Amino acid sequence: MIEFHKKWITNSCLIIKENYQKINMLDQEIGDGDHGTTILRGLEEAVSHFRTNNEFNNSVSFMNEISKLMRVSMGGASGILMTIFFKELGNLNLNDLYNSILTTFSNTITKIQTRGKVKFGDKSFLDIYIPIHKELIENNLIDLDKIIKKIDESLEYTKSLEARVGRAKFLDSKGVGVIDPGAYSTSIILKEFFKEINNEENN
Amino acid sequence: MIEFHKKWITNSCLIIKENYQKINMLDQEIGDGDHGTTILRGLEEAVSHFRTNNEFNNSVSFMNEISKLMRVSMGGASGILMTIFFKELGNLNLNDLYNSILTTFSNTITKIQTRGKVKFGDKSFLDIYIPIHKELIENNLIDLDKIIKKIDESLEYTKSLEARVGRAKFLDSKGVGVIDPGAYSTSIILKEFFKEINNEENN
Amino acid sequence: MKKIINNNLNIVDDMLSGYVKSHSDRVKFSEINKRIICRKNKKQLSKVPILIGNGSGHEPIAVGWVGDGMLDANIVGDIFSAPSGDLIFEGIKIFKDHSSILLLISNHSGDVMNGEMAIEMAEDENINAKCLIMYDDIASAPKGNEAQRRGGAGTTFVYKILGALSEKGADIEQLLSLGKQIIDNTRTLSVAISPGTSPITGEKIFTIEEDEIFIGMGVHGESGYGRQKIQPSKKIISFMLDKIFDDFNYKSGDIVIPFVNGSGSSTLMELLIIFNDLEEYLSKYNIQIFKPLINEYITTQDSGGFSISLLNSSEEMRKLWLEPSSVPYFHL
Amino acid sequence: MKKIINNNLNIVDDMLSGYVKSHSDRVKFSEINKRIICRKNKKQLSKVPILIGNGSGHEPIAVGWVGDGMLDANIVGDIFSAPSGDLIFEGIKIFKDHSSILLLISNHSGDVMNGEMAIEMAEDENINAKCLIMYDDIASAPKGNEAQRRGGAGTTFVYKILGALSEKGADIEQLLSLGKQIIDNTRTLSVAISPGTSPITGEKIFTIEEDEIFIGMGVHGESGYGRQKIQPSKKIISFMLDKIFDDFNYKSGDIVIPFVNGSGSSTLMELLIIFNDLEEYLSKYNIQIFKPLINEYITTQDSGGFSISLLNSSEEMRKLWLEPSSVPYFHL
Ligand SMILES: Nc1ncnc2c1ncn2[C@@H]1O[C@H](COP(=O)(O)OP(=O)(O)O)[C@@H](O)[C@H]1O
Ligand SMILES: Nc1ncnc2c1ncn2[C@@H]1O[C@H](COP(=O)(O)OP(=O)(O)O)[C@@H](O)[C@H]1O
Ligand SMILES: [Mg+2]
Ligand SMILES: [Mg+2]
Ligand SMILES: [Mg+2]
Ligand SMILES: [Mg+2]
Repeated sequence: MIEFHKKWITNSCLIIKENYQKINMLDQEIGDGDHGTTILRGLEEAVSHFRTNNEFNNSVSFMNEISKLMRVSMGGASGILMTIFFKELGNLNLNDLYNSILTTFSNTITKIQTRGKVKFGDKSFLDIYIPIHKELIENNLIDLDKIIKKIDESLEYTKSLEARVGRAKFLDSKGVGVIDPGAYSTSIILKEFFKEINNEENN
Repeated sequence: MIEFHKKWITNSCLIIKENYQKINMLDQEIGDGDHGTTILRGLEEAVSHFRTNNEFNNSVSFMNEISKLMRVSMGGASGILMTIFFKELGNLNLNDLYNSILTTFSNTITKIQTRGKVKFGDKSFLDIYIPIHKELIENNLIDLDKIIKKIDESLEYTKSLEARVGRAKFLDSKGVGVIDPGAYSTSIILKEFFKEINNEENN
Repeated sequence: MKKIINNNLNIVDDMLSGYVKSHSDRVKFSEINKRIICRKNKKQLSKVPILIGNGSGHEPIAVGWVGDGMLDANIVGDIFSAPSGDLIFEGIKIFKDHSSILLLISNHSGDVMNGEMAIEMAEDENINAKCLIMYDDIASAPKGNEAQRRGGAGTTFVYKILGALSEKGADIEQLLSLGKQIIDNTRTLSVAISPGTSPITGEKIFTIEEDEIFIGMGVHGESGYGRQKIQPSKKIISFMLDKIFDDFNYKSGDIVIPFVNGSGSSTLMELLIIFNDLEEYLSKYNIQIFKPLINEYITTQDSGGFSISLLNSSEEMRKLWLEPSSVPYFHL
Repeated sequence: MKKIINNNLNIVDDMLSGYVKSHSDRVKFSEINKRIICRKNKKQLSKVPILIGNGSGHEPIAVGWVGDGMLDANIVGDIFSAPSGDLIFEGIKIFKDHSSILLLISNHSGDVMNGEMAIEMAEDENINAKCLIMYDDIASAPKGNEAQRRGGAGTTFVYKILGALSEKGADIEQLLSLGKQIIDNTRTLSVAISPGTSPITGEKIFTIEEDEIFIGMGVHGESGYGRQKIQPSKKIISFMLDKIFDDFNYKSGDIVIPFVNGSGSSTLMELLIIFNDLEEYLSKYNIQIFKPLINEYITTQDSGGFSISLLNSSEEMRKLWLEPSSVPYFHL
């Protein structure tokens, strides 16, 4: 399980690194211009931690450590909220993938909503988690292609939303017309996650 | 005599007003960009003083007052040095014009040299006074056309000089290639002066 | 980007290193973490420690306010990012032997979420930490929704006055109660004139036309009342004060403490001119001025702009405002 | 031009009006002229008053330094223009009953000519005023020609230390003698990063490329060692300190007071990073640091840049440096 997480986080980090300036530009338009740098900092911290340390007891404590490290190194609104998923994933069970993913998503969503005082449609990365959660339930299985498609749709949808959380809520435009930066980074992380799940299932 | 000074100062002020931004631009290139504004402030102060006050005893005390007002309102390097001429002009004698102008010039030049620790060729408005003084001596009379020509020549000459006083002395270029702003304003003031002298003589 | 820095990733650590070295008579790194700056001398247990966590890039606030009479510790986040709840909790734990601890939080979502998390962590370990959420920026939410407003420069009154009160041995309830009164009586409105440069991205933080100013912008470029053409100071100031007077019911004879804060590249010359216009406006309404504060305290890098904060003061607040403090970068 | 001002012609007067209103506990207008700012409370006749005349636009210097422990009066010129000798003399005359008066002059030609004129006017009226010409900027004249150098941020050491000495009742000879020692032991080098805007013309004060900095520029944009590409802070600082170390013979064990001054829009974050690098450089040479000063004190409007000044200090200087002062805008 720990190996799974390492692979997934490493891949996410790579893709975020390719895109972090683009994400900064999105946050530049509707926030303070740092989200790409922030999420990259968190992921790089995680990767370098498990590259230099080898003794991890179990998946729960591993992901606890990782999520805390990321939260501390990221800080801000995104650090505390985006690492919830990472922490919840400690309970992921490869022997009961579908169900444990559903649980992870529903716990993640509840905790983000509570901590972030945020709802679906408020223009945040929650607008990615919720549709994917629904998609998973509706499909009754993990269909990579459908999920990827849904992620892209949901991401695009954030463009049309008025921000009711985050810094963009203070803009005249409420951020309409710009993809939410947190949703963008989340789309990368979730795509990498489901690709890795797919690999696991096909092994 | 006081009327003469008023006319001359009023005219100088008008022409400086038309040119002060150009003079600022010269000072912008080789100094701190304020000489046009500074000399205009001084002359406007003088004009408004004699427009609103009428009781002046004699030319000496009149020009003492004027030069002090200008010095105070201008401040800086140019305020103290450029008003020397105004103060000296208190002794101008319309009945002995040529000689009293020579005396005024020679006193002005000496005092500028002493106070400013400046020599001919150091790129300052002294580079206008000295050639005019020589011209006056050589011509043995006041020849307006020759003087105007000399002023223009001398002004142009300051362009080629390296600054050894003023802020331009600290430039890499030493101000070479730019007309000295103090010389520029002085050229206007002296032209107006000699034009007014010419008017007096022709009356 | 033209910033005098070394490695981009070490900006905050390099800065804190310079800060602690240069003011080692008053501040130090906490023993546990170099992102927590403490007073040099710990206070007796009867004092309620006052802490805040905040994103950096706004110096001198808040790291410059650690010391006698103001903060006991500052937990320093990255540029424009609140520190994590975990880190804030580390800061709180330093004072775990005190019977109570006050965590100030400026009302920005990252700061609030992380601050609340830290308070929960403290509760779990039976540490009695309470938080006070500070807000004052009238451009960020309408009258009636005061608690939704962002924390702006007017939070300064809370730092200083509660700092002084806690030195006098006040308990946490007294601190919270006076803190609430200060917040209820503070109004801030800011103006952005030119964008600073983000040290992270090297980009300008926002865009604005050459002849425009932006009334009500937040410290990270958040929007407010919107753009207008630049005007003479007196006009801008009376526009702003009209807004503040619409929001708060000042009465003839009120005694107000004004704070004119510069955002980074606005000059002290301008801040003093602004204060001059402000004083004329207030005196028209027969409002008295008490010991104003005028300088750059809450900056957004090299942004041009300023804010006006008014505290409609009680006698107690005024007395505490004048109490001496000894911190590197706060001076009445 | 985007400056928050009213009528262009009244900038200085509006600013002084705001200044005196806001710090009326410590400063006031002189009775004779609103361009002369005095301490609120005149001192006993045995104290040698310390005055300076200087152009404005560089705030907080020098007007912000009037008060106990520093200046007795400041004669304020227009933006970037020394006040006239006549006006400086008015300032001197306020103290004519004192047995002697010290006029500080920062070495810029307008300041020197007008200061010397004021001293001559005082002599004519049998007032015993002496002047001390201050210089420190190593970029403005080579080693050996120290007295030709411009006055830069390092003149701060003179203001503060002589201010403290005069409070202790020192006579004019003692002041001049210690002043000379301070000047002899002070070295300053500055860097310009981005031009500020002249409030007079609305134009940028100088031009510089987007990736360049300018080492040795004076406070009015005067030239120095010339332009170079921007580099990491450590590199810039060691380039600068190498120049200073070439100019002054520091020895292991010397105790230096450093002053890192911001020119206007450089952030405190950068100044602290610069100090951090400076401290590392000095410690390599085993030079000790004593109570540094780090902030914006001598500005050129909103120019980006900074200067480093080092005073190689004696024990007496260090003691006086730490003496309390109470002026609106100088704080160790
Ligand atoms: N209250 C919130 N609830 C949910 N998501 C939020 C909230 N606040 C911010 N976000 C998310 O965080 C992203 C911004 O992250 P980041 O730029 O790293 O944080 P900061 O706003 O502290 O600079 C936004 O795009 C949004 O998706
Ligand atoms: N020491 C000096 N001797 C003679 N002229 C000088 C001296 N210093 C400056 N000037 C003259 O003054 C002019 C600049 O005037 P101004 O810009 O008003 O003064 P400041 O340099 O104080 O801004 C220069 O162009 C030069 O002609
Ligand atoms: Mg952001
Ligand atoms: Mg000039
Ligand atoms: Mg941020
Ligand atoms: Mg000037």
